[in-house]
Amino acid sequence: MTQQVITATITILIGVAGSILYFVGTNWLLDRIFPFRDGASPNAARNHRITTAVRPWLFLGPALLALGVYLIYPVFETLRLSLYNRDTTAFVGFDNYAWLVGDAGFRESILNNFMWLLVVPTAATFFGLMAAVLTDRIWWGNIAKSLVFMPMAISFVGASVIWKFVYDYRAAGSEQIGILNAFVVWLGFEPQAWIAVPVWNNFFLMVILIWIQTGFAMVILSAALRGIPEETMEAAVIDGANDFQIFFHIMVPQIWGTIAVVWTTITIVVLKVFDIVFAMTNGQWNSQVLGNLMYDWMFRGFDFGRGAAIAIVIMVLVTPIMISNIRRAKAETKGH
Amino acid sequence: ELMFKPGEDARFNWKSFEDFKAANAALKGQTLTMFGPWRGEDEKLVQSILDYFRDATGVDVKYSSSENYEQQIVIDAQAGSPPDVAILPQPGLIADLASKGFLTALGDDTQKWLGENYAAGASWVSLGSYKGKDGAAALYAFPYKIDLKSLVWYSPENFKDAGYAIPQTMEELKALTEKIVADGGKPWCIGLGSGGATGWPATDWVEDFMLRTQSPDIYDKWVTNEVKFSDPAVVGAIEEFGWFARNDKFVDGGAAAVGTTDFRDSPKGLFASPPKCYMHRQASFIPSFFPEGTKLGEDADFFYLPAYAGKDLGKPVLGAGTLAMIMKDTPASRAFIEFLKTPIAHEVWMAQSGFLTPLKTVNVEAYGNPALKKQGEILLGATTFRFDGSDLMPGKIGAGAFWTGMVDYAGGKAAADVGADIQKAWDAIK
Amino acid sequence: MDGIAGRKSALTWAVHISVLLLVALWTLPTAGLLISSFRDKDQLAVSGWWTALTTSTQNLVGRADGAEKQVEVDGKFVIAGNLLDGPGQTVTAFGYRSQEPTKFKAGEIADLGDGRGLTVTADGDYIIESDLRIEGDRGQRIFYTAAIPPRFSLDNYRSVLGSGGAGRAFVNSLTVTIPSTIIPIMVAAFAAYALAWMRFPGRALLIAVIVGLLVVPLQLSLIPLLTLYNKIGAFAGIPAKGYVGIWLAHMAFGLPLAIYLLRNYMAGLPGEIIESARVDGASDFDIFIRIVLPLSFPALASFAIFQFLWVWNDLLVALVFLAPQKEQLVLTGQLVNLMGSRGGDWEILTASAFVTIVVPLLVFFSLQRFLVRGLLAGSVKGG
Amino acid sequence: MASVKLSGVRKAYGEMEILHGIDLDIKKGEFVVFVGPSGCGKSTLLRAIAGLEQVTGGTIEIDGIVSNDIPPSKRGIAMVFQSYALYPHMTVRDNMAFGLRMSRSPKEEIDRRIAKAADILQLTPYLHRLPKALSGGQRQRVAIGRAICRDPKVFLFDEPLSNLDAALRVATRIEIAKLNESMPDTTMIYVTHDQVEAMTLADRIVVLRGGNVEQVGTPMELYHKPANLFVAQFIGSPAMNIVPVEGSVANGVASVAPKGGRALSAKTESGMERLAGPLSLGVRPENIDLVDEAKALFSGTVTYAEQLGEVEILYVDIGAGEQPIVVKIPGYHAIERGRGVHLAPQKGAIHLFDAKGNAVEHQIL
Amino acid sequence: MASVKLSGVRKAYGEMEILHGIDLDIKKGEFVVFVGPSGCGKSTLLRAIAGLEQVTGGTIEIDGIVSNDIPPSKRGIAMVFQSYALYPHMTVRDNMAFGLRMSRSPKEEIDRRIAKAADILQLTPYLHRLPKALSGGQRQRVAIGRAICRDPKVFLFDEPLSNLDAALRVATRIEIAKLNESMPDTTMIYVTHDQVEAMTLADRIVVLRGGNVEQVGTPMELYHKPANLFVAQFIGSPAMNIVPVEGSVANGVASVAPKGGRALSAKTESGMERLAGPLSLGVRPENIDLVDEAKALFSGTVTYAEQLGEVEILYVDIGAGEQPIVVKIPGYHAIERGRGVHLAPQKGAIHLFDAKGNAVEHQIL
Ligand SMILES: Nc1ncnc2c1ncn2[C@@H]1O[C@H](COP(=O)(O)OP(=O)(O)OP(=O)(O)O)[C@@H](O)[C@H]1O
Ligand SMILES: Nc1ncnc2c1ncn2[C@@H]1O[C@H](COP(=O)(O)OP(=O)(O)OP(=O)(O)O)[C@@H](O)[C@H]1O
Ligand SMILES: [Mg+2]
Ligand SMILES: [Mg+2]
Repeated sequence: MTQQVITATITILIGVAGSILYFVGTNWLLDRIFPFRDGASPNAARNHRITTAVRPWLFLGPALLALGVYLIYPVFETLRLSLYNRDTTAFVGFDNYAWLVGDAGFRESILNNFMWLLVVPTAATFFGLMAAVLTDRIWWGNIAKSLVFMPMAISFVGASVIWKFVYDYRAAGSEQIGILNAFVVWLGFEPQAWIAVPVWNNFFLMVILIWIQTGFAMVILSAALRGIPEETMEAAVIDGANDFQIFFHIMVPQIWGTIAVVWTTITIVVLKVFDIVFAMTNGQWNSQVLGNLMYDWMFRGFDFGRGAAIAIVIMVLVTPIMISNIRRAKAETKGH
Repeated sequence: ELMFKPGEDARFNWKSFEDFKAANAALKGQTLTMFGPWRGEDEKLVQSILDYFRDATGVDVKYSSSENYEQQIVIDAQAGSPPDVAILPQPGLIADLASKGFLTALGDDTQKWLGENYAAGASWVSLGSYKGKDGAAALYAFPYKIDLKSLVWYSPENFKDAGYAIPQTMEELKALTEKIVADGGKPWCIGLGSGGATGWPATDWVEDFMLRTQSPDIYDKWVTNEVKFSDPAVVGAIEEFGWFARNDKFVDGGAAAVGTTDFRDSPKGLFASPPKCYMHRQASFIPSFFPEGTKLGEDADFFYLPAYAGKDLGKPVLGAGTLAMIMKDTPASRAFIEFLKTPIAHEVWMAQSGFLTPLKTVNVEAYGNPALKKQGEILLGATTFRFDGSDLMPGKIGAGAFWTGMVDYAGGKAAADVGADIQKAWDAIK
Repeated sequence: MDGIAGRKSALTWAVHISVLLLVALWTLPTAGLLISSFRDKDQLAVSGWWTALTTSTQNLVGRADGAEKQVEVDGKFVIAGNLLDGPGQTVTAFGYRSQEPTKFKAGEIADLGDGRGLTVTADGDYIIESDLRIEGDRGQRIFYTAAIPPRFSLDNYRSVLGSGGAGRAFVNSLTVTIPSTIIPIMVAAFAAYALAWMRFPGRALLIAVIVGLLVVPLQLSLIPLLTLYNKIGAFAGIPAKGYVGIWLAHMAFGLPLAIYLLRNYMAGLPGEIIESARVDGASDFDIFIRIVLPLSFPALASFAIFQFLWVWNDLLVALVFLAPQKEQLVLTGQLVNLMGSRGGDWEILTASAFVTIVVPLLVFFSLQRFLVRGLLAGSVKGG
Repeated sequence: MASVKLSGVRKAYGEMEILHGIDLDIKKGEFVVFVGPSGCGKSTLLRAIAGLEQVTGGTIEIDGIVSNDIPPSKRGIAMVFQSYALYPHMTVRDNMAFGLRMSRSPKEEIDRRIAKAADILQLTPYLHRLPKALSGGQRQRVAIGRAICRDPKVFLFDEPLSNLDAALRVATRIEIAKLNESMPDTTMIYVTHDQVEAMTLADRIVVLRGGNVEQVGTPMELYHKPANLFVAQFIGSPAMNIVPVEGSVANGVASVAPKGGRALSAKTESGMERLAGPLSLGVRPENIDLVDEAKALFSGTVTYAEQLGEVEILYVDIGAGEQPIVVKIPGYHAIERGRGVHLAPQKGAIHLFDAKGNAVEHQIL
Repeated sequence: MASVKLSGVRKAYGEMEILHGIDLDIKKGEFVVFVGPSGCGKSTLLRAIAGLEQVTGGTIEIDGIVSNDIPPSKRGIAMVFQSYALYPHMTVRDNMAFGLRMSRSPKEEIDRRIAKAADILQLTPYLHRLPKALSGGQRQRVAIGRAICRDPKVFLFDEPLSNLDAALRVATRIEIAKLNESMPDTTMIYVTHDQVEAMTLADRIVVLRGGNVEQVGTPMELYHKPANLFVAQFIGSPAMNIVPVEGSVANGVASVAPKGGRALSAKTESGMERLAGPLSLGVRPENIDLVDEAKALFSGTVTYAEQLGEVEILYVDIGAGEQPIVVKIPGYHAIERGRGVHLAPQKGAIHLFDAKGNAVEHQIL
């Protein structure tokens, strides 16, 4: 055990030190090779031009390399796979996509996914913002935050049990072990098999993701909220704005960028959502979504072509968000 | 530390162990990585078997499992780092691995051995044979550890209290079902819920009824889709299941609860006070979900899901099980397959729990409890043995469309529509 | 804003109540899990977790001692004992047939036939009196209805924590998680700085690509990557699966979000501070290390929380990139393996959910301090 | 419309007390200027009046109502922040309109007021810009504009003109003065470092020092009758020259003399004994004349001379380790460094302070 | 150590050009002050020199080296930002030490310099504080301290004293002047709105307006010989009075007269025709005397009077729809509003500008 701890500590140190070394080392090296400290040297300007051109790439280097190897390369691989048949033995062109268009499961997933996209990011961002703002103003805010955050920290298997104990359905008359049905029965209604009611079950699944992602939104937005210059809020107080007005007119616009980021991130989580649906319904009762459909074709159907085609569709769905981000980045660049 | 000291217990065939030990001494120091579906309690059991292999060969066996083992084995195989030996319960998945060339054929000797030493050997051989990358069929997987599916679990004392007798035919079973209703009870607990795999328990029902309403031949054709899902034979089997599951009076919680009740929770109704149901059809593994302290054979027992008296189809038995295969052809992997051929590799597990084997050379007295022994006898006495059909079907169907279809059916969809839907899905992957 | 006068208004109450409501809604499901984790395995499936908080009336089945325990008293054969297994419980009714489990009130005598009588008193004592010697090796089943006070046990935790290798799995998890959290933060922070404050061609496009990469499903990359690892491993003669591999994988999978979040935050820092540092003779490297990094603590901390949590709770990546054997098994793997092959062991799940949650929550608590307010206060004027 | 009354206002940040009990009575419609060294607590006091800081002691009454617990928005104030505190995400127009929108003013009214304020502050071309695209002075003007757009009972200005150029500053100053005149009921509290601003705008000036009020009075009172050394030196630029003198009383007449210098005779009605012992003599640079040696009180050499066009400022070293004496003489004389000069304070403009620094009323005979 | 030479420097934000080609030659060791109305581009020009803005045209030479592409950190400059730009997470000490640490100065050296700067700026008690716990003026001093701690070739100050109180401002101004003297090779470029600062500190003043240089010269040149109307009005506070006059030339002598006023005779060597037609006559407030009616050039009534203690400023309405004439008279006169006064400019202090606003050299006869 101690042996284990020591090895672990050493590996950790090596890992961390290695990456520090890279950044410090390369920067030092760059300055060494192209010195321009004393502005007088004839090459100074040239060297500076070189270093300014090179340094961003030094900073970006490891990130780009990692992204390239771990994400971009697989993306192209996926693109390739999507043009092949199930076991990648024959090129089939756009057959897989053509099949997708006609597939009822795909249509159902797309439809459900759009519902998810409408509801989850909005709701999670909204609740996250509420939690971030409101907890800032009470003395037990940190405790409240931790509690709202907790769902994020619970492993996925844990979360699925949790929601089993919420949505569980027992026949009318027998004892309910799902709290939702217990409540419904207590109110005098019939218990429902929540996750088995088509269309509505989507919303019950969404609730789970909202429940989880609110913590994410809260933490990120909370960091952003604290960056708002307090004087602007003070100015608004003096300008006669009430708390709601301060919130909507002063705070929200100033963290709008972050809200967009959170919203985008959750949107992307939704596009990829898979485990909730997988664990709760596996797409049955018309609750299929793209992420699960893809998983299904990849690892149940062993049809890498179709799985990849669905993955590509998911990636294509994100383009509007990419475009809006390009816009925003460009606008920012103009600013400074 | 070996579970049973070699040579001490007469129930065990120690000679086979000693022979194996003698033949494989040269492997010492090698390692064998192994990947299987067993976790938790089951892992302890498999480790107790592996201990004997370790002891006999000196091979360092590294067993691992995971919740996503199906996914992981695909990833590992595709990526080129598979385990030496894999043990999987899905023939469909194995077929896929074989067709992509990830498996090593076990050879004619093994094939012959299986045919000779397993009861109903031919069906086991065909179960383990798949088309390889070259398109030629060969034995790739070695069946080891079988589960029986066609079992109905009940509480003998409840039966006794109510004065019910064990039905011997399907007709009797249906009559009993109706009698229980007439007595004011609920006959069945059925739950199809299983998280991501919701629906699978229903496939077992359908398979059981396929075997009881159709000839094994049709069953085999159904599994390969020569008989379509929309075929009246299949639709009929589904409807037989529906006779039980879609009647609010027959099922605890009513038909609506069938789809969402977790299969792991559903047997608990047998032991409630008053009982929520009297019967539960499930495979041989289910006792691990009985309340703690339930004594098999006393508090709970099972009977064979009977066949129709009106149909002359004998006593068909549905089963499932795991198959071992070599993913990396090393001496140790080969030796492991050899090890599985020794009676001791079966007996040690038999003597503990949850293990059935069709191996004829084992001592049935080694079964750890009467219930197991009884199951073993059912297995050995089967006139027809068929492997779980959904596991044989392509994953997209057997672990996809079929499940979904069953859930839809439990939810009220017409059997014919369900059959057509599943068939459509099957057509889509052809 | 704290010092502002007259803010203790009705609104404060509204805030307290809303937060309370929010927190209640958010914790209720988890509370259910927590309570369940202290409950008995069999109870989980038959009664709602909230019932465990109060005394509840339950229909239970007990069994009298077997015939071998009978004693002869005054010519009668008597089996006596107690059905209850804890203090504070009271029996209200009993029966001996499953169909009529509450036929008799506590204290009444039930006629079992064959000259046998059974009585169960409120305190759970039962007596079977028989004129004849009692036969049969199984004891009589006794159905009884009892009021059971709340009862919790640590058994589930014991089985989770007591399982062999939990300690090692814990250390393994930390070995995976700590570098997998720190390395991407560093790499992402540098990249984010470059994307926020350095000028070079293609910047906007790069940002968009990174957003796009957020969506790449993890499962897609596993096979190509593992293939690559295997090739490298075979080439270099090292095991393809190891810690470095998983660190890099986790880093890469976390990077898009890290860069995205951090860049957004860094771009919001007042440009004048950075200019000021430039004039002060600081290189980009110095500016990054000494100015931007400390000022980005809130963003760094929030990302650290998430990355830590994802890696900590991850199983898939660990299974694929680490050798699956015990030596490198992570905590999640360990816990999943504790569950039976068919995964119905909710009692293990409930307890393990809380075992695993502890570390992320600690991380959350300790990093929450960095989500400080007014970090930039006093630096520039002009808003 | 509103009077502001502070009684014993204290403010502490943690352990550190910044305001040590400020008493002040500002009548409605008055224009009060706070002056004092950097860090003396002016902004803090202003923020306390605004309600942005909860005071740790004392009461703040606005219009006769104890307002300690009244939120800022209910106090009827407008404030210009020292650091502007513009809303970074709003255009100049929206920054100015915000307060009006909050009070649901009609749109035309908003437009009218913005147009007027923008016009006064020469911001019209920038109305659609965001603050980050403005120069320092422009930002400051937006901050002022935001305050004057509203129609508060009390205006609070924290150094509102510090970043403006002289012309604009004069213009804005005059606008503020006009504003004050046009709204005779509106109370204005104004922090500035600019003497001219303080002198021209204030009805009364409050001199703060280290969290205490040193003197309150009209500009002329402060200039001509500073209550103590601090005020004397603080008001007026360049500051009043202070020379230690020794006083001795004989026959009801005091004689005060700088070390080794000519003595002046003085009288006071507030107890002659106050003119005995070590005193400080103060005289403003503009009240010193260059005279013949005979009439001189001090003599020395010019160590430094500044030409400001209309006036010239001489720094005269009178030796004896004293501070140089600053002399402001009108016109352009091009007096070079090193020249010897003889100085005499104008009689009526001599201030005397006792050892504690408090002013002693007196007549120079 | 460094000269700064700007040739045709242009800067545009997007479409909008802010600097329209600035040519300027700053010699090494010179103290140059930029003045100009708010928003005229002073900060932008300073930032361009610092290298913080990429200029869109022209070249910036520092020490003879074209520095357009040299990064700020390599230009050997120190800068005080108009908005302070303090490092919010560092204490005052660390803020000041940052630049020195960057240049790897030894620790003692850093401590010594910080101690000195803190002493000069009266920051010693605040060295351990974070900027957010400082008052506006204290923050500004930290910003100054940060610059003077370093030892740059060129100092750039952007309104460094705007938030300081008069005393501290004078003190700091003198410190900066001393600094300048003690480092004769260090070039200083200084932006200010304060006339006194500009006049006292500058070797030369650059007057900017709307992105163009209007005039460059010593303070006295600007004061006495403003090149055009703008400079004339910009320099001096209150601003120079401008009265439209009509000029006519006869017999080599020009006669200029305000509307309905007495005529003055003038001569010029730069072409008498320039004195014909509509002209502007300028005279500074301090160069106007109150005279008898006979000698008066203008007469009018006092509309407003400001008492500043040493001087009094009168706003005299001379009718005819003209701007009121501002008069600054020394001393305390308590002239009430509404009194009629007669004004005469001092002869040598009369400025004439042609129709284009350019100054016409002349003598009043
Ligand atoms: N980012 C920007 N985008 C567009 N215009 C800008 C930007 N920054 C400044 N300006 C404009 O450029 C002009 C010059 O600004 P600069 O800050 O140089 O003025 P300044 O002379 O320093 O004024 P002040 O004395 O008020 O500080 C101003 O009119 C301003 O509005
Ligand atoms: N948040 C704070 N924590 C501790 N001390 C503070 C804080 N804010 C201000 N101070 C201190 O309180 C004193 C008064 O500050 P204040 O801002 O009122 O000064 P001021 O008179 O406005 O000065 P200036 O003219 O420089 O703006 C200063 O010494 C300052 O350092
Ligand atoms: Mg202040
Ligand atoms: Mg500026």
